[in-house]
Amino acid sequence: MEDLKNLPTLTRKDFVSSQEVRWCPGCGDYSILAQAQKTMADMGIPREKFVVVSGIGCSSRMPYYVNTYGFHTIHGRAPTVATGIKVANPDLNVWVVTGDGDSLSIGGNHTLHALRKNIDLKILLFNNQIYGLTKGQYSPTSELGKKTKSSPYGSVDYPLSPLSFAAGAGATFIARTLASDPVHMGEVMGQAAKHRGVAFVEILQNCVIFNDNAYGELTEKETRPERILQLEQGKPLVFGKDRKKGIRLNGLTPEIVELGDDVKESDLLVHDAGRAGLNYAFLLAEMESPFPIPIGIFHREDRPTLDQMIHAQVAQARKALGEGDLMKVFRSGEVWEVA
Amino acid sequence: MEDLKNLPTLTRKDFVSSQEVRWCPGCGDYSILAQAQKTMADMGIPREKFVVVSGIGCSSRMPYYVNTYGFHTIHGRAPTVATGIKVANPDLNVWVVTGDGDSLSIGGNHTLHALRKNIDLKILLFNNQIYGLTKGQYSPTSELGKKTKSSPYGSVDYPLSPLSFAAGAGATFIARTLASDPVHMGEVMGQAAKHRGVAFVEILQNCVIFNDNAYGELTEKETRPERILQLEQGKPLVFGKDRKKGIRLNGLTPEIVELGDDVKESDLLVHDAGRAGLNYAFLLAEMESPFPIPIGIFHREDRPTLDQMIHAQVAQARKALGEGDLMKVFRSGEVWEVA
Amino acid sequence: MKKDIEELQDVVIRFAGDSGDGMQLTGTQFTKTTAVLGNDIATLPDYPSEIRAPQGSLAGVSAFQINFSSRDIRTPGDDPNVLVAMNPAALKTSLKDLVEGGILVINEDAFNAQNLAKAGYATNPLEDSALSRYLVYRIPITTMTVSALKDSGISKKEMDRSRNFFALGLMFWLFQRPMDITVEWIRKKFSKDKNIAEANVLALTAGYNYGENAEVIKKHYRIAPAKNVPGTYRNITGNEAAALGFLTAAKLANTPLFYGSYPITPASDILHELSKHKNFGVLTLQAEDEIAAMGATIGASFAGLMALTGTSGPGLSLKSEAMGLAVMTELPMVIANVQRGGPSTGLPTKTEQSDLLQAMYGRHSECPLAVVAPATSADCFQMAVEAFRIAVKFMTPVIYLSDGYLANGTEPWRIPEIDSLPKIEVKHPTDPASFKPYARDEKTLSRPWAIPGTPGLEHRIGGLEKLNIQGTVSHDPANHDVMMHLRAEKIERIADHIPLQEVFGKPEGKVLVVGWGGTYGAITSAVEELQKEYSVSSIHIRYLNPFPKNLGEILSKFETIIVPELNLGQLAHLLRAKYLVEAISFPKVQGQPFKIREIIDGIKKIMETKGGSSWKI
Amino acid sequence: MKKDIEELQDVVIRFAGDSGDGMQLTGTQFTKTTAVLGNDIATLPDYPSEIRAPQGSLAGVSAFQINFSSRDIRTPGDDPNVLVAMNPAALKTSLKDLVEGGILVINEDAFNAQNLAKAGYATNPLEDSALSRYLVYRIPITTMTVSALKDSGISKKEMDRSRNFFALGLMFWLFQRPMDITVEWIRKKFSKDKNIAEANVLALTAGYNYGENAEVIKKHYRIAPAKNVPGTYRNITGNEAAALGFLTAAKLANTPLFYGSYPITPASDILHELSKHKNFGVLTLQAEDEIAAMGATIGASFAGLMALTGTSGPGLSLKSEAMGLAVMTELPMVIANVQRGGPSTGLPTKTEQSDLLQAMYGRHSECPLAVVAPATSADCFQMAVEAFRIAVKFMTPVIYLSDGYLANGTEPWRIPEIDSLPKIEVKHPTDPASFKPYARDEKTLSRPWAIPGTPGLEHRIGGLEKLNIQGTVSHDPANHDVMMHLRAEKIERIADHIPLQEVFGKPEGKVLVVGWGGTYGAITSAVEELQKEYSVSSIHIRYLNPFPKNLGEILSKFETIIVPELNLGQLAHLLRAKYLVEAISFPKVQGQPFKIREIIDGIKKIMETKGGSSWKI
Ligand SMILES: Cc1ncc(C[n+]2csc(CCOP(=O)(O)OP(=O)(O)O)c2C)c(N)n1
Ligand SMILES: Cc1ncc(C[n+]2csc(CCOP(=O)(O)OP(=O)(O)O)c2C)c(N)n1
Ligand code: SF4
Ligand code: SF4
Ligand SMILES: [Mg+2]
Ligand SMILES: [Mg+2]
Repeated sequence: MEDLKNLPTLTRKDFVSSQEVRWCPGCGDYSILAQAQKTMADMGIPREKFVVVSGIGCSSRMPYYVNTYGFHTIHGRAPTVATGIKVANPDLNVWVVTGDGDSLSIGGNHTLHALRKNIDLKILLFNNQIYGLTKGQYSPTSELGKKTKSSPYGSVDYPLSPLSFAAGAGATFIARTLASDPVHMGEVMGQAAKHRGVAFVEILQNCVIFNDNAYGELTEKETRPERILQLEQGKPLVFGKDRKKGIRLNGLTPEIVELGDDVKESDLLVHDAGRAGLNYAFLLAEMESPFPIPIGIFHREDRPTLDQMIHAQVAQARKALGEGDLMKVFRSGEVWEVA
Repeated sequence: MEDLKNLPTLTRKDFVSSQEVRWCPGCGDYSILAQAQKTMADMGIPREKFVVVSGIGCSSRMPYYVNTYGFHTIHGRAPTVATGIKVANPDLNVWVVTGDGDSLSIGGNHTLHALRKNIDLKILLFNNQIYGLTKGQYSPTSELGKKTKSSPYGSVDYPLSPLSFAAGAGATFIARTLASDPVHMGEVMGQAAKHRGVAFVEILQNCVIFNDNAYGELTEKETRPERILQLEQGKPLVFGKDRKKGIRLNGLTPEIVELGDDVKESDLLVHDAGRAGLNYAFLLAEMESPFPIPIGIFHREDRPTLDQMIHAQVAQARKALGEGDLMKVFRSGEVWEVA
Repeated sequence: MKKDIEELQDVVIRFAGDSGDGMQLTGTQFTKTTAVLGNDIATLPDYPSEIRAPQGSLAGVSAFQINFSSRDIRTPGDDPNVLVAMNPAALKTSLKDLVEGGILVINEDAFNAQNLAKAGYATNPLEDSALSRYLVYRIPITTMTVSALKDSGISKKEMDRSRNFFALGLMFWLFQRPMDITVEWIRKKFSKDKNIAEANVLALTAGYNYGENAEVIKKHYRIAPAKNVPGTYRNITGNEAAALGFLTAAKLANTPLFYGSYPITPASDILHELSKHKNFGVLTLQAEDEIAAMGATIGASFAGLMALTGTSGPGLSLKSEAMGLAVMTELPMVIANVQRGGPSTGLPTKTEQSDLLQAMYGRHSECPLAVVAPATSADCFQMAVEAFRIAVKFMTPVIYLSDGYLANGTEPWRIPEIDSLPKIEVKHPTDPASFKPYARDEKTLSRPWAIPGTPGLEHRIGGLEKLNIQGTVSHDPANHDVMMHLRAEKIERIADHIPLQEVFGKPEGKVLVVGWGGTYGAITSAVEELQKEYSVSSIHIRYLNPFPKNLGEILSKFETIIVPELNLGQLAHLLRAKYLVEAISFPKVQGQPFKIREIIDGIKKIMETKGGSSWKI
Repeated sequence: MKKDIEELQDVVIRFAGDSGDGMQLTGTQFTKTTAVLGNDIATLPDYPSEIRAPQGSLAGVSAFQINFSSRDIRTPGDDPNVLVAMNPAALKTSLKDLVEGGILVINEDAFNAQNLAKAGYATNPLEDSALSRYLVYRIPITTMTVSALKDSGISKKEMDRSRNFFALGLMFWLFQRPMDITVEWIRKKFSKDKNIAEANVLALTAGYNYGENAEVIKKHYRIAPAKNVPGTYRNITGNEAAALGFLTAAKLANTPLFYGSYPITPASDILHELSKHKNFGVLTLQAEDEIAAMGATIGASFAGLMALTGTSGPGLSLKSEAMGLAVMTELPMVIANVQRGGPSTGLPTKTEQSDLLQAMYGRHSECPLAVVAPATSADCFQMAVEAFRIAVKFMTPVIYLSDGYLANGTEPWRIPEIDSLPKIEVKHPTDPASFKPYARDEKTLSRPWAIPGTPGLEHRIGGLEKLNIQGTVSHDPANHDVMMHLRAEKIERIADHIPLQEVFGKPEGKVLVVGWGGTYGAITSAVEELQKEYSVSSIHIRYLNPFPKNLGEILSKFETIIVPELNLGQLAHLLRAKYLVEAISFPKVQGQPFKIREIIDGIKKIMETKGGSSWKI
């Protein structure tokens, strides 16, 4: 099927499959694909140890383009298949690729439980705030009032914040990045890849056909500095063209402040993705206009994963009881002989 | 079917159906049923305007016992049927009765979207941290390591906090109460009933058969004051036998403090369910041992409901375009005559 | 230059190009004008499943076929007489279908090395003898468009984009169609950018004039209007017709329509259509998934609305469990399923008729409900109304089984007079004294539809087995037996309230061809052809559960029964099981509708093996 | 007092009482001892769907029936010869089944006004002539238990609770069974509370001694051991047997077992059983719902494990869509479905066989997979192994269709020697040069099972239609046709690898009774009885898709085919469609298994209408 070149050091190219990429020209998915391939190459793990699992949607075509094992499952169910794979063989490096509809509409429950159970999956959520593949209906992340094919009078659904949802589910790695910023995206994916546990990465992605410019403000040169808050470990929350604005805590409520004589950097909230508890991650995840949109790693935390624990129980049972003996189990309870 | 007595003032008895109640003796569900009936009676709405919708589980048998319209649906799907009812007829008062498995395991996605969309439903989640009806498997709220029929070696799933989940979903009314405290429960239900929008009430309920005493610490006289934090609007977060302990904020992290010379009540976090944003509700929802468990109303907020908005769009369209004329729609686009 | 005019009876044109070439739009415009001219028409759009497949690739070819005629036609045509190929990939995928001697219009400009390579052509087909069997018009469409628009004030890229209007103009000339409808449409559509609008009009005219003037094109064609039933017509897709049918049913029942759905190809257009009509009081709910859509539909039905949900195969699978609840609670609702290629995700944009057995048996336990299926795109209207009529009368879920071919294809629809349609009678009990939730109507066995809000009728329903009449929960063995039989019997009794099956051709004979769903056109045309020589009749079943009462009788009057289906024999299976007749399956599972010729050949072959040469008339 | 002993061939006892009376435990203990004595046995537990239905109510009655015999028996018995009724409700629900002249043991203490009212008795049946047709032993069981335990040091309430052991002791005496096995079990079970343990032993002994001493009881009974096939036996429920079968299959394949499931009655016990055996490397996953369980099972199969999921009707409905993915990806796995009463939530704790058509057709499009069904509780073991053997060999999902009756019922199981069972051969390709994901084995048409982690075999699968051999996505019409037929053909070919159908009785004759699943015992016993007089044979189909190759042949050898089923005729439907035989359905849908007599009567009646009086032999 695929080349057998299993070179000790791999490059992005090794992760390019023979399948022609079929997204619309200009689609944000291309750049995500490239960074994912690069991240995998950088991990120092042989290609055959990767499995990329997806649901259905434009985004979910990604497995075809990555030269690893791949599974293009059904709509919303990628986390379930990925869970089966990971639990079956924890030695595999399992990625989930999904869209905002796939993961949060039909697949919301599986996403919830994969996050809660801390299954060691790397989840890339391509959030374009629209159903791309079905040609443009609003999604759970579309804004209220959005006019689409299925909402000619404007959507009546309040949008979900994927990362607030992830915090509510107790995820152990929560991050956001931009498809239009390959460098940042590459860094975030690299960190996600290193995380042992469930890693949930929201990637803001532009759908040129059905929701073009949804993130225009966040990506355009002029507006970006005002609209993006780039999180840096150990650094205060500063943003703005001249980095003269910051986020300060007022009780539990964040507020935007101008740095200057009255307000020093030391008054600002300092970014620490490793804080105990999820309150801080939740606060970041809830930030929306007029606040700048945080990107980077919101939260990370080490905890045993479901797959580890399942296998630990097996090991423990084997240690305690010895390798299972079928004949012994067959004969458990009352037995009798007929001669 | 039922008596036609439609008295101007109703009592709990009016909401008692002719069906024999079939929960185990001692089950916490009885007291929830009684308070729900009382709350309905107090609302000053005629019986026929209520619809009680449930999924499957011990808890979900409740509709049979309430003398209103009722729908005992299928496992996990109560919010969907309730949504259909409420959207079809916003004049109805629709309650959802569900268990921790029903609402958070199989039904997690529907609960999520009912909360997110702010559908005007009153959701009572009977949380007994176990699957009762299927005779005792662990549920999404069971503690890690719990030994049950399906986890003889201990559960490997991290529990979900229902209220953190609700905050992550953007719910507009979030509350917790105890089945063993009818007075508190009655108050919380009364407030939920008054809320216009989705009201999510977690009720800690004891399953005497499969998970007895799960909330022993919270309900027993001696331990309760130390383990329960009763939220009161406008009051500081104080608890403990002599009400000498309080919750203070340290940055974003709550901490337990002893009231005394160093620490005054005024240093404590003050309860306000109406704070803007969900950060405070989330913080409360995340509080677990060694913190006391908050009960009361975590969050409330007024926002147009999905059902309102859908009907508003219809009204608006009718106003703008006039009542739909089928013949006009039939003839839209190119038409031609054949003689 | 005055050119010859040839009179034709019918023509099949296929417009084929890259997804970006606007072929669907071109085809639609040609269709509209042709419809208004009074030809009978049928169309078949065929586009890739990718939103934008790679430009110039074989996977990216988008095609639109129209059959138009001066007589009654029933399908978009087996094979085109005219192929418009806007690039090499389009030529490659469609040429095999063009009839020998057919007209081939080619956009020469697109046949560059890059595009040829993308289409997998080693050599340029324009430069070898590959096309010698056709009447080829090589036209530099792009170049000519650009030069026609050089003063239009729009960008080069925008000029390029107008090339499909050039092609359309040329076709208008070739088949003697007026341009005014399209001109009007263009001006309205691009009203925000006058320059673009006028450029497109210019391109259209340039194409038309090219036909008029270019030396190479020697003649054009006329197709007289068809003699359709008098009335007002419009062109309609199956999904539009269905949406209007559901809207109409609600009107006839004087009850608001509720539509709960989750988008899925090829059903989404029903959602799109219905959500436009809020001023009819239609309540549309885009649910989080198909299960939620089904649940909400059940809730809306309980609350007294005309409750509808719609989906395609994978969604129908997901609804299975909740459909069981709908059956148990005996609530009226319609589940529209627009079939597509499967199994699993399968061929999502292709057509198939393979969900029939699932519609019948795809729920745990004995879970009977009614099933109807429209036969043509226009028939989608009527069967949508029928579905609700049955649902309400019998208090039962009804599955409406359409398919991708019907849903996306178009044909002329004679617009009905709303006042001429029979009302759908809705009764909600109000008398507490006589009310029992599972009391049964003597004739239909249906239970009363008591809705929340009615004083004194408070009651509880649900998925557990119900005590007959009372409606309370019952674990009584005998009652379960009664209820299982009642639910089945209720569906059977629908047969008393639907039309008897009609036969196309003689009511008895050698061969009966049995069809259902979107194959109607192809089967009927094939049988019509065969009837010239053989003793063949056909029936097309639109009521699939229960079957019309006279079906067994009809089947017994023929020696051989052949069932052409776009599946592996599902209707044949049902006929065999129910009537113990040797129904012979003639399956096709290629994601494509039957061609008339395929059915003719298939039936002939089966007749041969059965010794049917003696079946000539 | 020395009492008479009467020799009996077989006895049916029903223990019936309130849910809180411990009847399931009592029945189980009696069963165990009886099994060890070497009687053939079959049992049927029957308990309410409520966890604790209201005490003393009819809905709260819990019963356990055991049939034990000195000869080969196949069912828990039609009607009890002995009824132990611990309260009025139990008497009310069970008395109608007790054979005339049967023994009726009654706990007199429970017949107070309150309990009588709850059971709906207007007058006390002990005090009128209602029971005159039975041999009644009125015993103040509660009082006697309490007085026996007065010095035991336990509370009054606890004493009360021991009354079921008194009843059990009495039955042990009545049927000459030793108490030691139960005594040992009690001491182990209550090892944490010695007082309770000894009190229960005391109660047991008191019951036994009561039999020995009480004047009223004149004799007891002996039932000789049965002549079973030599071997080591244990008593087993169908669910236990299934769990051990799956465990065994994994062992035979030398591959770990994965079980993904969401709890549901009556399938949960498979999860409970398997999760105990972690030291076999079994990986159990309690998923968030059935869809997740199915998805995880597909994932585990892809990753190379023996992948299993289990559920009951509503869960099977939910799995429909994902099962389509399993079929499209042609991965091996087993879907265990333990059927219960439906539709919808239906009768969740009752048995039914009504998911057969769903197993066959309950997925959108053409989505074939294999279906097997065990015939007895012990057979659940073998069919579980068979299911995996087929799944792995043919790279296909296999549905294992059990039912509540088999799952909860018990019978003796001859413990197999693990080494005597044929290995299940598992092959995972490793050679990149020759690997093609959808290459096909010539004989089985199965594709290679290449698992992630294998260098050089990286490939992608999914739900879109696959190009044959290559396994890439394909929208090619001809390929779709090929794949649709290949998937169907692959399942058909399984018929070459399963045993031929055996016939019980003569291989040809007048009547053939055809069954499947848990009705085996009742059908076979009925046919055995009928064979004394009539030309009747029977077959019991354990391989339902595909059918055994000789099935058509067998059917053709009989004039009348009768299909008794716990549904409305699902197997009959399949036989009619496939073989065009007039299979006559003999349905029962009461949430209860067939009684032998019901089948005998039913067949006789059908024979009569068919003029079968001449069919006597
Ligand atoms: C069960 C089922 N329901 C619906 C669909 C149709 N469908 C395919 S993708 C999709 C949504 C895609 O949106 P998203 O997940 O945001 O992905 P995107 O295309 O935007 O990347 C839908 C509704 C389906 N394939 N299967
Ligand atoms: C589709 C489906 N899956 C599984 C079940 C079995 N089931 C019924 S209730 C239940 C869980 C009940 O737990 P919970 O919701 O916590 O309610 P409780 O009984 O504890 O009140 C399960 C698994 C079902 N009825 N339907
Ligand atoms: S439709 Fe949107 S998301 Fe899909 S491929 Fe095109 S641009 Fe990307
Ligand atoms: S099993 Fe538990 S939750 Fe269910 S009725 Fe009994 S005590 Fe209540
Ligand atoms: Mg999207
Ligand atoms: Mg629970």
